[in-house]
Parts: sequence; C-alpha cells; structure tokens
Amino acid sequence: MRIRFRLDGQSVEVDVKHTETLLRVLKDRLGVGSVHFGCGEGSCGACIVLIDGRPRYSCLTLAGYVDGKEVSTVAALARDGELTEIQKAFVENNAAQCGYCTPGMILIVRALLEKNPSPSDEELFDALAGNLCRCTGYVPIINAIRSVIKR
Amino acid sequence: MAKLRGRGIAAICYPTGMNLGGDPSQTVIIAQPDGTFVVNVASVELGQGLRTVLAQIAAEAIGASIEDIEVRFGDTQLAPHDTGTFASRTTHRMGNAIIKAGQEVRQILLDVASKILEVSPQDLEIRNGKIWVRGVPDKFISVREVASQAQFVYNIPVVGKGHYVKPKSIVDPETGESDPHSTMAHGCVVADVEVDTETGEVTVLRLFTVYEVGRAVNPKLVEGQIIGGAVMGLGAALRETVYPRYPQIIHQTTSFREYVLPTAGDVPKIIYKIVESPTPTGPYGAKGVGEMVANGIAPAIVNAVYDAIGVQITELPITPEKVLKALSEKGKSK
Amino acid sequence: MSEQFSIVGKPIMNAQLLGHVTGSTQYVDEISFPGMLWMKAVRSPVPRGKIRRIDTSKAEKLPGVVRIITAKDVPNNIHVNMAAIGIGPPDEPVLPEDEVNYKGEAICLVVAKDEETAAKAAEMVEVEIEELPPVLDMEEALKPSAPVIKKWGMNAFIFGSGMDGATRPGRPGRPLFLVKRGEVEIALKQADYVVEGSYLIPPIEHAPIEPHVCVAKPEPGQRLTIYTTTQAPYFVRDNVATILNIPPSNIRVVAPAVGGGFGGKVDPEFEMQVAVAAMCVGRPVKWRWTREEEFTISTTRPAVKIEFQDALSKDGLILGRKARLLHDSGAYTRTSPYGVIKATVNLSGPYYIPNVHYEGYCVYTNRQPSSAMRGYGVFEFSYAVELQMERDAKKLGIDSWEFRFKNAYRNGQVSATGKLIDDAYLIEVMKEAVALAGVSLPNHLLQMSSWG
Amino acid sequence: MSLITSGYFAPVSVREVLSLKRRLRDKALIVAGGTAAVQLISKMIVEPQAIISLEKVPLDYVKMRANSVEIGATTPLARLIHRKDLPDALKKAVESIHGLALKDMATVGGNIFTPAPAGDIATALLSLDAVLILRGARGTRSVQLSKFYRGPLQFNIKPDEILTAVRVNRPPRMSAFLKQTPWKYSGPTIASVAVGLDLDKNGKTRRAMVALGGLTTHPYRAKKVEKMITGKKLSEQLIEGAAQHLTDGVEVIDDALASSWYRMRVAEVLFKRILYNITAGG
Repeated sequence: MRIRFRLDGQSVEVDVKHTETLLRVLKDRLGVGSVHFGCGEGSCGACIVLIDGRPRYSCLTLAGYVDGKEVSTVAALARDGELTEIQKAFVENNAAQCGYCTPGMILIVRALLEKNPSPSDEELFDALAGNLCRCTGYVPIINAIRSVIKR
Repeated sequence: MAKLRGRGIAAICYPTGMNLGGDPSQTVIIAQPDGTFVVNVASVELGQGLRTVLAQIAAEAIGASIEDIEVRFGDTQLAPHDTGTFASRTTHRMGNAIIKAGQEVRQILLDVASKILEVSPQDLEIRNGKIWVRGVPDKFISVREVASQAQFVYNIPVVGKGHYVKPKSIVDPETGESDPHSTMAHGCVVADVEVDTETGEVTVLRLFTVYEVGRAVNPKLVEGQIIGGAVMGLGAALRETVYPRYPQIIHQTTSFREYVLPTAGDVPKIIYKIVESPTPTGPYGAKGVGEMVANGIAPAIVNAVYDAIGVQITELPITPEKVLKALSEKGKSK
Repeated sequence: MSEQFSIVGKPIMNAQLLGHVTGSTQYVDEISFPGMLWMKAVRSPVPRGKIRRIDTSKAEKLPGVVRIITAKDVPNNIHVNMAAIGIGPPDEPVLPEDEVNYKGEAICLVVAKDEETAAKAAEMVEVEIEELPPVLDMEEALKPSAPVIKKWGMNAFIFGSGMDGATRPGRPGRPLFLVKRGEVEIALKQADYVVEGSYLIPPIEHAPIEPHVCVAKPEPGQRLTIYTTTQAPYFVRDNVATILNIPPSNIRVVAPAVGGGFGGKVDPEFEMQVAVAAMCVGRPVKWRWTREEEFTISTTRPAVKIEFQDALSKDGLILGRKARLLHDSGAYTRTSPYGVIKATVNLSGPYYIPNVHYEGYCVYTNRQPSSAMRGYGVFEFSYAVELQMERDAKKLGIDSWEFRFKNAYRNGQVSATGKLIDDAYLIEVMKEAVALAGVSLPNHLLQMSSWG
Repeated sequence: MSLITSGYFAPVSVREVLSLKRRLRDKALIVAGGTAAVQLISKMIVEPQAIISLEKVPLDYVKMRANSVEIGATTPLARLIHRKDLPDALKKAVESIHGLALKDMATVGGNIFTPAPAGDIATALLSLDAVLILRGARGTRSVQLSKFYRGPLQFNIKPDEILTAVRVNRPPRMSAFLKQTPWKYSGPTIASVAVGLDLDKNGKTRRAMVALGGLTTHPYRAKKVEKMITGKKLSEQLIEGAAQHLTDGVEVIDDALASSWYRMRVAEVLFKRILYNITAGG
C-alpha cells in the first residue's frame, strides 16, 4: 500500500507493507538517521517520534498509521542552525554520552513541556519512565530539563 | 510496616590499563594545510568523551588551541595500531602516545617559528595556539600560521608520531609474582539505604562517592562517568542479572521487561568529589576512571542492607525476594 | 589544581554533543549500501548437543533467500578471540561443525534480501540435535564426574603453560592461576579469628541502548570493509583475517560513533560471521541483533564466585587470606583467562595482607560466553573483598572505617604479586568520603596517611 | 463492498469494523494502541493478512453519569490522567503506569486483553465490578469483566464481536489499588491488588471486590476472600485471616521478575496495606 505523510515538514510517499513498522520504514527505507532501534518493544524509547505532536514508539506503530499525518524527528527541531532551548540545555548539562537515546529523550521532553510547561518532579519522572539511558545515570538529563522548566 | 535504615561503605582500588601490560597504543598527528591538526587514533568514541579528552591532551602537548585539534577515531585504515577501548586504558595509554606525538609536533613548530622569527628555538614559548619570544608575550605568531608556513614555505612536514606500551610483565606461575598494572586509582562509596521489611524492597537514599583519578583531564566528563557508573552499580546491586536462577538457565531474561533498568525517577541522590593524585606514569598524571566508578556501589549498598537488617546477603543482585528470605532466616535463628 | 596547564583540567564540552542533540551522529545502523543483503542466524534451542542434521532445502526455496552459510563455508573455522595477547588454544567455531555448546549458539546463517525474509527463512531451516546433559554449575563442572565439554579433557582453562598470555611456554601448567606470598597456613593457625565468606555475582548484561550491528562490504581484490559496533577495531581485524585466511591489511574496520559499550563490544563476537557471509555472496551484508540476542547471545559479565578465609588478629589486622575464585567463562574461552588473572592478582583489594594464597579457576559451562564488562575482574573482586571486610569487622567488633583505615595498603609495602606499592592513596580518599558523608572519626584514624 | 482481504484498514465506525471483521475473519488482527499487537507481528508470532486499526473509530471518550462511568475502548490512558471523578482504584492504576509515550498509545480496551505483566487497568476495573460492552452483528451485549476471562488469552467474546467500552455501574464507595514493580518508576507489575468496598453504617462490609493482577495471565477476583470479609467488620484478625486465601486455587506465575512465592507474599502485603488503610479511615 502507498502512504503519504509529512516527515519533518516535507511530503513523503512510500509503499509499505501493512505489517511494517514505522521504525523500519523511517530507518531502513527513508534513511532517517536520528530514529534508533533499541528494543522493538517500547521499553527503551530510542525510536520515539512525534506524530501530530504526540510521542509514539515508532517500533510499535504500523506505517499505515501515519498516512495523512505529520511525523517529526529531532532533526527538524533546530531552526536555521539555532538549537531549541531543550537541545541547548542538554549540551550545557552534558546530558548525553553515547547519544543513542538522546533524540527520543529530547522528543519526549518536548511533548511533555508542550502540554505541561512546569511539571512536578513526579510528572517529569513519570513522563521519562519509557526512555532508557545506560550512560549518563539520568542526573544530567534531569538537570537539563529542570533548567528549561525554570526559564 | 517497618522501614529499617542502614549505612554501608566500600573502599576500592582500580588498576589502570590492561592487566600485565603489553597493550600498545600508537597515534599519528598530522598538520593540515590550514595549520590545524588531525589526531588519528583507532580508539573508539563510545560516549565516554574520548574525542574531547584526547584533543585536550594533544592541544596541551603541542601548545595548540583546542579548536584547532580534530581527533579522528575508530578506523584501522586511518590510524595505526591501538589495542582497543577498554580496561580504562585509553586516556592513559593513548594519552601517553599522544603526548609523545604532540611533543614531536611542538618541536617542529618551534624550529619553524625560530626560522620565521629569527631567534633560537630555546628562546620561544608555545602555548594555547600562540608562539612568542620569551618575555615578549604580546608579540606572537599563531601556531596555525607556523604549521601552515612549515608546509608551504619551509618544506618541512609537520607530523608527530607517538607510541606507548607498558612492557608485558611475565608471571611466575608458582607465585603469581608480576607487575600487573601501571597505576592504581582509588575510590570510596558510602551508601544510605532504607529496607521495607514487609516487601523486602531496598531504596537507596543517598550515595556519597569520592574518586581519586590521578588527574581529571576533563572534570565534566569525569563527573559524567561518576554518575553514570553509580547508576549502573545501582542496577547491579538491586536488580540486574540475565540468569535470575543462576546457575540454572531457566528464566534467562530476553527483554528490558525482565531485565529491568532504573529510569530517571529511580536514581538516588548522588554526591561526589573528585580527588587528584597525579601518577608519573599517566598523561599529565591521569589514571583510568571509566570503570572504577561502577565498582564500589554494589558492595556499599549490600553492606548498608547488612547494617539495616543485620544479615549479610552475599549473592547479587539483592532482590526484595532475597531480603525477605534473609529476614525470615534471621527470624528463625532467634 | 591544574594551573600549570592551559587546557588539561578544563571542563570542555563533549565534542559529540552537538551531533547527539540534533540527531546527526552517525552510528553503524545508519550505514547501508545499494544491493545490501541482511542476515539472521539459526540458533541452537538447547544448551548442549550433537548436531545430527541441518536441512536448509525448504528455507533456500523461500523467495528472497540468497544463501545459507554453514561451517564448511568458513576457511578457518576454529579460533580464539584473544590470540593477539597470546591466549589459546583456539576453541570456538565461527559456526559449529558437530556440536553446540550453549543455547542460542548460531548454527548457520541465512542471507536474504531483507531482514524479515532472513528471519522467516531461519525459522524454516530444520536442525536435528541430539541433546546432551549440559554443564551449568561451576562446582559441578570441576568434578571428575562432570561431562567434559573441552577438547583438552577438563572443564577448566590450563594456566602456567604459556597459553594464558601471562607465563612462558614450556611448563605443563595446571587448571588454576596461583598467587602465593608468605605463609598463609601459619597465619591461619596463629590467627585469633578465622572468618570465612563466600560471595557470588551472577552474569550481568551490559545493555547499551544500541544493539550490535555490523555491515561487511567486500571490496575488489580479496579486501573487505567492516563497519561495526566494536570497542576494539584491531581485534576485529585480526580475528576476521584469521578465520578468512587473508592478510589483516586486506581488512578495514570502521567503528563510527558507538552507542555505548561497557565491555560488551570488545569481543569480535559477530563480525566474523558477517564477514564470512559477505565474502561468500560477494555483496554487502548487514546483521542487526535483536534485543533478545543482546540478552541471550552477547557476552555477559562472568558469574564469579569468590571464597575467602581471613586470618585476623584481635587488634584488627588481616594477617593472611586464602581465596578461591571461580569464573564462569561460558562455553568458550574468549577473554576469560585474562579476566581470571586480573581478578586473582588483586584479591587483597586495596589492603595490605602479608600472607596470601589465591587460586583462580576459569571454568567452562554450557552458557553463552562471558567476557569483559566495566571493571572486568575488578568489579568482582571489589564486591567480594568489601563484603568480606564488613564480615571481618563485625567478627572483630571493630568499626568498619577503623578496620579499613588500619589495613589500607601504604606506600613502600609490597603487594600480593610482589610489586612495590608506590601510588597508594586510599586513606586520603576515605578521609574525603568521611567528610563528604558527615561521619566523625576518631583522631588517630584521621592522622593516618598512605605514607606512614 | 470491497473484496480486498489484505492490507491496512482504518475504518471510521464500529459498524465498519464489524463488517470488516465479518469479511476478514481470522485473517485480520485488530490493532488499537499497538503496544501489544504490533509486537506480535514484529516477533513473528502472528502474520496477519490484514490489519484493522481502530485509530479512527470514535471510541475515545469518557462518559460520567450520576452513578456510572463509561470509558470507550480506544481511550488512551493519557486521557484518564488528572480526572478527579474516576473511582480511586482506576485513578491509581492509571497513575501507576509510567511513560508518556506509553500512556499516549496504550488504550483501556487493549489493556483488558493484554496478559500479565500488563493488565493493571483490568485489575482496577475488576475491583469496581465493571462490565464490558461488546458489539456484534446481532447487537450489543454486556459481560461482567469477572466473567470475561476463560483462560490464558481466552476471552468471552465471539469472533464477530468487538469491545466498544467498559462501564462501571454503581462504583463502590471506597476503592484502592496498589502494585509492586522492580523500580519505583520502572518495570512491569510483579503483583497488584485492587479492592472495591461498600461498608454499611455499622462499618460492616456490604459489598467487597478483591482483584489481583500480575499473578496469573489475566487478573482475577479472589472470591473466597470477598466472601470472608463480606458482612463483617474489618478487624485485624479478619484481614490477616483473609489475606491467607488470596491465591487459593490459583497457579501463580514464576518467572524472571519474581518467584511465585514472592508474588504471593507481596500480594498479601499489598492487600493488607489497602485494608488497614481503609480501616484507619484513609
């Protein structure tokens, strides 16, 4: 089947199988570099994208689902080379090491803050519970997010 | 419901580099036409920040500005032999190799600058991307300019090579007599825990950690290792194993739903301090830090649970189940 | 602290961060080539058995399947990962010939046009295996009654014969690594207390968020480029060259940014299979491990059991220590002899113990091979030593800090392996920890130093 | 009507779903949020010829009435956060499931079908004596959730029916939910307990629903325990005694997360904590 959607603001048309996941289509067919395979079962969050602004595990989303929708990745956040506040905060707080989880982390934070600009710790931890990081110990990530919340 | 609190400590040492040595690292630093430098290493950037740390060491050794250093890594075609990125060896072994290569480059730059400035190389100083006649710091020529002119004007290649190996120590098979490591780093962890005696759950309240790293080449990256290592240690202490019924293979874990890692909200307060005791064997005194930081956490937590409940659990991880069983054994023996 | 330096000691920003936050850092999984094929393994369902039959005919007929690779396709099948540092003998097949030795061991490889087809075909390969009783428990494995899974006739590595990469060749060797200093039996006899302890660390998974991914691309003239998630490109190069029987310089290994390693990407544990497949089909081949393969196939931290017998004096000194360390290597050697030596030479921890007798055993069992993980050998001995220290202190009725301060090694002392200790700094570090955690210690401890 | 029997279908009404179901029968896999269903596909457990995605079916709603709550089957859990008007057990169960993306994707209806360690919502709904609204070709029927589970992955639903909503009629005056996970914010349910209670004016239990999750493939009601505490005052002796029978006649899961022994122990603790909290007036 042929699906049409917008990927980071640009129109995309691609033939997909009805059982194919969005992750496979983005990664193996469209060459989207910032969406990562980590577990394939919605545990790690490395594959998270925003679909019409809401976060979804692309490994648990069938490609057919995005037909007619808008898919955003971390690659489109920075405008004209200017990083967003969250991206800047991640850099300033050394909130990434290997970087494999970072795009998913940044998108989940963006989705959270869009809905709830000043989340409590409880809400923050709740939101982040589906994103694993094995390098940083999370503290720098939390610090980065808090620095954005304060502003 | 009873909650018991306890405190535990662990003191540790960490041998830097491959055990017994014999693990070479080699590098080549090459000036580019614009006078910037490429440092070629076969080491791998795993997220620990090697690109940054090795660039700092190269900049320091050459006297170049950090912005003018690019570390290219992870390619056997571009870089000479390196044993690998493990055993906390890269900062130490490759760092030493880079210092040697950087010093070669530095000497070339001083020689060329002496031609440009018409003074003896001994009268020159080089630091932070600038070369000047000793005592006249406001009259300088940039390292980039010198490195570039060396190639375009003076017909001199600006290439530095460096190699480092701790010669392999041969072990006496009867006594184990040997020289296993280049240097020891040290650490100490204090863990405060709370144990729920009904469910057996252990909550780590605080981790105080102190690490002696020789020299913190980049304190920000050392901090990153300390916190990341602490959380990896936390997981190992409380939850992680792929064989929950070891040595049986039944229930071997197959996913993050069975092998459950802590998430952002599951991390205790981590208070840390970095201490320096430079080693003469290390680059600018540095020892290896990446692995040590994961090692003291589990024993400190287990000792804290011992303090809280009065029973020492000896098998990792100390799951709530093991804590409950330990408590009930204790109850029986009373 | 570091004023004499211009850039060393400064908290410079991690140069990788800009790539990470914009999603532009390139990992192996981003690498692909026109005409690239995908690979999946057919894996053993049992921990130990004899392979009776492999029937690939049905799988080969599935449209999209290009080739199925078996042991006979590997030019030099039996290897040992750490040959570069002198460890031997070769004991691990790239693909098993007649027996499997752990659950999940790759029996053959399916190369197909895409990942899904390869996976489907792998399920269609029929493998008949005669199951044999597995060896799983280290203590059992060392008993004479245990089934033997190693060609040299016992389930332990032979140290001291030169094949451990640590000793000179020519001796007969023995199935344990030995560290001996002083007279431990006398110390145990003269001790006021003898305290025993036994500690176990089960296998732990590195679990970097990036799984193993490798692309091997044949180049003209028997050359090969391998893009892979490795921590040691030259290990990969040497091992692939060995099993393909081609010069190492024909192989280029590229490790772009790697998504976490923690030791789990030190062993060339899957590049050899991808390389063989790519050479066989003459096209680029990609293998991406599933998270399940990460847990069940990739190396783990070894299970390690450490037993101590400490000889203590009533004034709080450790007079001697007898120790026995068992290291679960899994089915194959990999880096284990190295890990055993690293742990065994350090069983005193950061303490001074004049009389020691340490034995380290590298034991083989029918589970996935273990290997390095963050603090290989050191994580394990640190755990056991620090639990034993606590047990000793409790027995003596001495404060935990005091016991550690008293026994901490000092500069000028000699280690268990006869090395002069010249960079001791534990006491100073413990003082810092005491201050940080707000502990008040008696003056006689605070006055101690690593130089006295 | 189309005769195509393979592909990705995103019907826009329940009627359309039913007609697709009739046509495709077992060739089709129904996908709501995708968190469970898509894994079945990518792990090659099922290989459906067709997907019926419920993404466009208007079953994403919460209807509060005087004495009932109805929640559409495809309502994502995120919709239920911060709703103060939901019964406590349900509210707490929703709060106990962490992860922003997961809560945006996972649906109330999907949770009913998903085996342990998922199923916290179902556990809470059991303690509220919820009913399921099933629609089929021959009309609508309702089934008590407690009678919906017939065995592991076997449900009281006909091939031509779909679950359209869950409804709680007459929610109990008091309800509570507690669960244990490997980490505070992370990991699947090791054991969960939900209790719904109505007390009479003398403090005696008039109606009791005790549900346990994570112990078996699907959550269940501990009928014996309910009987023991109904019509009586919740004394310490009664609570302690009843807690011994939570897993009577049940084979409790023993897996990588926990042994069956531990699951039973912790279920007991959670049950007692809930009841002691209620008797303490909490």
